[in-house]
Amino acid sequence: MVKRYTSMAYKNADDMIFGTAVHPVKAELGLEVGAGYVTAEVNYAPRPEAGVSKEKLVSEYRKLTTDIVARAVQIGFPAVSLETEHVEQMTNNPSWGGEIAHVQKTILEEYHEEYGIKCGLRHTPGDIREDRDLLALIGDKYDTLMESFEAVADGGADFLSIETMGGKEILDYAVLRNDVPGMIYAIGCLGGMDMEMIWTDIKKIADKKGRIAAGDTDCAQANTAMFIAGGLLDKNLAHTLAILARVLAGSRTLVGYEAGAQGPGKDCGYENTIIKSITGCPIAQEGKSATCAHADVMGNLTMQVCDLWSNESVEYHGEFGGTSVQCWSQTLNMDAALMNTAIQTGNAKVLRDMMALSDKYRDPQGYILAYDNAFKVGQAIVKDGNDLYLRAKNAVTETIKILEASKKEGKLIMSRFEQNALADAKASVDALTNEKDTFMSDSLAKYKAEVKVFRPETNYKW
Amino acid sequence: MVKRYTSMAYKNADDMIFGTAVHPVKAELGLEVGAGYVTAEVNYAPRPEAGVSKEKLVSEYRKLTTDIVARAVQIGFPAVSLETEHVEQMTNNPSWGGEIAHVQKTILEEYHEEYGIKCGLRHTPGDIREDRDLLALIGDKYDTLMESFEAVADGGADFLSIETMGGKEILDYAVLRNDVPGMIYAIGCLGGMDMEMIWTDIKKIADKKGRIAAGDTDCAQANTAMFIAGGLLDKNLAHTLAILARVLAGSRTLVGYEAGAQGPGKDCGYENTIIKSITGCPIAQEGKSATCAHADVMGNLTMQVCDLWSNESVEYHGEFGGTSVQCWSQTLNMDAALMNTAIQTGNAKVLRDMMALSDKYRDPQGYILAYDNAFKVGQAIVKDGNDLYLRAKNAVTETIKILEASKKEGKLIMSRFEQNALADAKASVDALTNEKDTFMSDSLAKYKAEVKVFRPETNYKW
Amino acid sequence: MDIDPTKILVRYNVQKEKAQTPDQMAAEMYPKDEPAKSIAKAIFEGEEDDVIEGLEKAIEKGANPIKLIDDVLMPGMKIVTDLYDQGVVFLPNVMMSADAMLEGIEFCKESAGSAPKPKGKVVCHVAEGDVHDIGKTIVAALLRSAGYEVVDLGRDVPVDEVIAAVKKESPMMLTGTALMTTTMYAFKEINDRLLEAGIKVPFQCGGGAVNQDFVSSYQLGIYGEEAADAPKMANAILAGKGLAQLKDMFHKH
Amino acid sequence: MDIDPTKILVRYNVQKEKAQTPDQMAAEMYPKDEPAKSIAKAIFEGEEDDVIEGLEKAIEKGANPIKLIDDVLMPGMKIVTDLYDQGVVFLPNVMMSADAMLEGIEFCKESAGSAPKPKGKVVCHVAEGDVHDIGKTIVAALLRSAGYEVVDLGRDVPVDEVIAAVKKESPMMLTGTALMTTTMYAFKEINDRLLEAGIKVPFQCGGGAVNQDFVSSYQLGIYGEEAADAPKMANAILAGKGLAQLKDMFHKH
Ligand code: B12
Ligand code: B12
Repeated sequence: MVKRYTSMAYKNADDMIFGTAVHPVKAELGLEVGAGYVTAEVNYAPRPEAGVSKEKLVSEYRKLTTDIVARAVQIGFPAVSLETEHVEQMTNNPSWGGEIAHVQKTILEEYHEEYGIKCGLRHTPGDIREDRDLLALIGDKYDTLMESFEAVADGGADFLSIETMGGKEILDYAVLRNDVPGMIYAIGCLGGMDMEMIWTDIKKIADKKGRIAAGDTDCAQANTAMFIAGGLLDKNLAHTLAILARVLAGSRTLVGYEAGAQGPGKDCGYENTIIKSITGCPIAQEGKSATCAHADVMGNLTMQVCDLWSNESVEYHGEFGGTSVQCWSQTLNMDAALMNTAIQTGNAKVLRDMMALSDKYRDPQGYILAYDNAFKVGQAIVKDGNDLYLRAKNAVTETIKILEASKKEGKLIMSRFEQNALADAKASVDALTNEKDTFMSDSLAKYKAEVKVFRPETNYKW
Repeated sequence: MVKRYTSMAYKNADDMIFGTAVHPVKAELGLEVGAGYVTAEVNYAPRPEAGVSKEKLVSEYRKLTTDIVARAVQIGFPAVSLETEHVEQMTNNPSWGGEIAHVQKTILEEYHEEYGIKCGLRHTPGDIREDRDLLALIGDKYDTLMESFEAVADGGADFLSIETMGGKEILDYAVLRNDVPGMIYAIGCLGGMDMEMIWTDIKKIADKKGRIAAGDTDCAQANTAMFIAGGLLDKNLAHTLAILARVLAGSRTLVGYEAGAQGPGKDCGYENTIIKSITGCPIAQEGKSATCAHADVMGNLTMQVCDLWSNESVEYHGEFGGTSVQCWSQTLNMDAALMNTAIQTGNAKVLRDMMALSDKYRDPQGYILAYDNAFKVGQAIVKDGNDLYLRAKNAVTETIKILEASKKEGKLIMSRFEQNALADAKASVDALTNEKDTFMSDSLAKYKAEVKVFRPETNYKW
Repeated sequence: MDIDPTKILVRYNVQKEKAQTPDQMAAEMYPKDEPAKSIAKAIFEGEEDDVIEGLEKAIEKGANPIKLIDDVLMPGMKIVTDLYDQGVVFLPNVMMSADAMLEGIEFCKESAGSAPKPKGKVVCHVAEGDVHDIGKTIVAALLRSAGYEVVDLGRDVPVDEVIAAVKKESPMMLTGTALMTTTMYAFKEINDRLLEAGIKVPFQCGGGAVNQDFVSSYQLGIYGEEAADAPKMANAILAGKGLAQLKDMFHKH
Repeated sequence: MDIDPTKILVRYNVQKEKAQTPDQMAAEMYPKDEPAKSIAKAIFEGEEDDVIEGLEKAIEKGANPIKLIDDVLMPGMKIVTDLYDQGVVFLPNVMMSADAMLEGIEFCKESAGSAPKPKGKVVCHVAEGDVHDIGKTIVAALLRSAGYEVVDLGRDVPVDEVIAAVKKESPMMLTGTALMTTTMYAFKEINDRLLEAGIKVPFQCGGGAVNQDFVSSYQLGIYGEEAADAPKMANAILAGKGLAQLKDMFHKH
């Protein structure tokens, strides 16, 4: 059994700040995360051509790793962290990922030795647990996935992460139908159940190998909703619903920490402010310097309490200013330098508040994820921390409450459409039971009937 | 005759701030620069293939312009400005540049009308005045260049700029030989003379067409020095010398304003903080969000008093997050949003100081360009504002003084190598005459003998 | 610390929102007569039961169930997709309306004991190696709402399977979705294999990674920027447009 | 507001600076005997007059001027370029030392009334359409300092002129510099034209826009990352390395 969170790591929202976490973690080559400074976490994707063989792939990662550290030294950055998100071949062939981790770590060691630069390395195997249209969360693919974690831990990865997919078969259906109870079921319940299983095992591997079980992200669900929601003028999903998926992710992603993860949480987990408020673990975040990877409506706000600052992903290619990884890593590191200056001059909270305010009223998503409101959502989750269903429902209820209350303040101007979607969501959530068992069995019946790719028996441990 | 600056626009360095200039300027579609807010200025380069025909080039600019404004609207940015730096064909065929300006302006008008977004457009014809290895500053190419300015002004460009090259034949020689008097001659004297000629004519065109003569940059010389100097570990030029080229550029680029330019000064003019302190005109700057174009050691610092915030240049191509221009424009706009939040919350000076401090001690270049020191350099320039030679020499002398004095403070740690280069520079400048005429005739004789591509008679108006 | 957000950002979506509500706009578009009006309203609201109820009434009154599909259900759905195209209603409304309409069609078919000739058949798929299928799901839903029969091959579909399905179904149009730069090259291969087999079906390709330049590089390819372009292209094919004309229509960049 | 910068940045250049000064390191490398020692020192300091003075003394004492070039001037210069390679001295020192050494060579040639056989001839150029010539200037200077004869075609050089120069000069090596993505394609054309003419001269290409992948795409191309790679490659050619071996040596990525 995992240990549920039923209280907050921070007394007040205002105690949260970038660069510092209640429980910092330490990588092998001097880097500490959450120990009083922010560090860039650089992400990259190999060029498509590089995928044809193991040799080409290894050489691609060798080049880009060197590029990143070399640039960091040239500009005088005291630290840098790298994240390798596996392409499918690297996870399906555990030795590939392992070798790449080893090659990268060796380069980091050389630079650390020569210049004293502090370095970290995260590996994120792909969640390969699927079979065409069907999830295959348990079984052979699960075993391969665990082998992959062992291999990258052996190779030298400091931080172990993954973006798990439990619940996604329901979310994909529910999110296109404004089905909030379905989102609660998908993200809060099924997602949480899957995470409990997998993170218990990842933690074991991390402990065995002396590495850090870092954390998950609800990329597969909350980010899917965020992307479908898109920009201000997109018409695919109300942003008031996208934020409900996100706060649900807060409840879900927390399970990883309950199973022993220690952070830094994964960059694309926009739920991480909530997570940090509950766990006190350090987090990675992405935003305005991850536009290479995606567009979001809260580019500064996500910096507010980050410990690592990431560009999410950029394909390795040339730019006028160097290779793409050099360009983006320098931008990230400069952002980090500004935050670290704020810390050293005693202005961290001022900068934090400016970052939050610059996006807080841009969109309902930013409004809720602003650290003060995110903290309230955290409180709603831990209130019923022992009940995966209730705490997920609480997160939604609290969010709706905050958004409704915002109307009085009059700064977040929601479109009529967003307000209607919110009202509909409220009605459907108010109608829900408070009994987990009832909700679970009702939902099981409903989605077995409606979603043809739903395979509850083989994918979840009930 | 141009009107020389002999006093400062600001009483104190501390009065300078981003987003506000003493003399704001106004573009056609609602955008004001220096009027209390910072706006992104997006820069781009067409893909090589697009250069083959006028049609392809026009279509390339049509696409990327739409991309940029569409993204700005999606994320809720109140304003955006674009800069088109000509590829050679667009200047050599004035009608090409003119048509592209027109196509771009038309798109901006449509978005301005539909959404009310404030827009600006800068065109920067290339300085085509050369002939293989020789500069050809005066003559046929000059006339074509002026036609290009007329055409882009007709097409709708709000801001007219150029990166002029006067003096470069000497700088290229001097900079590789630690020859500081040669740098003074190249940048301060020859560069200034050329600018006086060309900016007097650009100003006439701007006035005739109702456009704004915006300003120049010493890209060809000070940026060349900055790039040769490179990162901390590069060994091609002492950074203490690169900053001398830069402060000389302060004296040189000022001439454009003396001939009637009003700003916003060009993004890559890292001398612009000095310029703003003297003229009170708004400036564009680039830094941490221009890593797509180049690497510098002062990515936050350059934001300190900017009015437009630019990415310098990015080739138009796809990224995971959209096209390259969308990605970088969003990052820039987010930086601007943070600065505007600081302004609105009364924290602009705090943010400015953090930006400056994050890079001030990274490198001698950042140390001098930090707004407090840049202001002192400005004062040294205007002290002898009427004498192009003396004011250039003053800038160098003042800079050396500030760097020497920094040793007491002990925060900027210069390498022994940088210190030696500085000492040598001091010795050679201390040995210089105070008489402009002597210096000019000595230099003329010296470089006619040493630099075989120097053609003083045909390139400068004596 | 607090701020007046109007000084730093603009919520263009709020500014651009039409004065009328979607309900009002839809109401103006409903047919005058009953039960067509109630059925259209039920479709707009995504209420399957009300759709069936309306259809029952109409059939009781002697309407031809198969004619009801064309005369009532399809125009009712068109109100929704038109409002979606105008940016007045959002995608989930379309999805839910489509669900309601499709149930209505099923009901009519059962009542009639026969099926109408669909407007045309379209095969949809996500490229091999790619699991990003939401764009494809949207495309399929919009095609169905527009009255097309959709054969949805799902995601991560091997080239062989795509070719086999096209041979088997002889669709009027094929769609492909790819969100990864690594997977989109399968479209070229599909194009070549189709041409080899002498099949010149228009092949509309879209999804995050895909752009017009890439799609232009193979003969059957037509770029689809947003999901709503799929029914538009199907309509254009019905109207007799050939490959060159389709490219003309959809290659805007 | 002020800050302790050591908490936010590291000046790695200061940290890495050797305990010894460049002057001390050079002093340890000077030859023992005079006037070789003084001449080496004069080269290191870039003092032409002192170089000439030292040479005069040596010739007075009966030294062979042409032998002085190989035995004194070249080794003296090598001290400077070695220290540059180690990152101890900077480029302007190399440029100024090279100027001094080249004056010394001129002086020796005049004294001898004859010229020594140079180590080899290299043609340098900047691609057509490109005015960025500082990289090329550095390359040429480093080649000269290493004792190679350089034919510098300058910048913005049409392909025809490059081909003509190679035919005329028969260099052991050709270099190309390009800083713009638009101009570097000229290198491919030069490669093809050379091969057409049956000339297999190693063609080292570098400059901001150029990368190893691009250079690998044509037969004669060898990528040059930094200017110091140019004399290294010339030396390797003298040592008998062929194209494949050169690629092996310089294609590190
Ligand atoms: C959500 C998401 C996921 C979800 C997918 C859920 C699902 N069922 O689709 C999950 C979490 C599962 C996922 C997994 C992965 N993902 Co993913 N994912 C995304 C994300 C964030 C959003 C995509 C999305 O849903 N967009 C919204 C939909 C509606 O847009 P769309 O599909 O483009 O469709 C629109 C139009 O294009 C059009 N359209 C689409 N198809 C067609 C067809 C026609 C005919 C027409 C007319 C129109 C049309 O209609 C739609 C609306 O108008 C993107 C980020 C991004 N920048 O795109 C990354 C992204 C696509 N993923 C990426 C990666 C790397 C992965 C993983 C490999 C991660 C990992 N390491 O495990 C795995 C992939 C595994 C695999 N083999 O495929 C990368 C791809 C990089 C690359 N190499 O190109 C991206 C770009 C993220 C990034 N920045 O790195 N991902
Ligand atoms: C200085 C500079 C200029 C100066 C050039 C001065 C001169 N005499 O060279 C001036 C101002 C004149 C200039 C003009 C222009 N420039 Co310019 N310029 C630069 C800048 C800032 C620095 C280049 C530089 O000198 N670097 C330092 C030198 C030492 O580096 P290097 O040449 O690469 O050489 C090193 C190595 O590569 C190697 N090397 C070089 N060659 C070789 C060869 C061999 C054999 C070997 C072994 C090694 C080797 O040795 C050197 C040291 O180790 C770059 C920015 C950048 N990111 O590169 C832009 C840049 C190159 N310029 C650019 C542009 C667009 C222009 C203009 C068109 C601008 C305009 N609109 O007018 C014009 C070009 C006109 C023309 N037709 O060429 C773009 C090119 C974009 C593209 N399309 O690819 C860049 C990238 C700027 C940008 N970010 O947009 N520019």
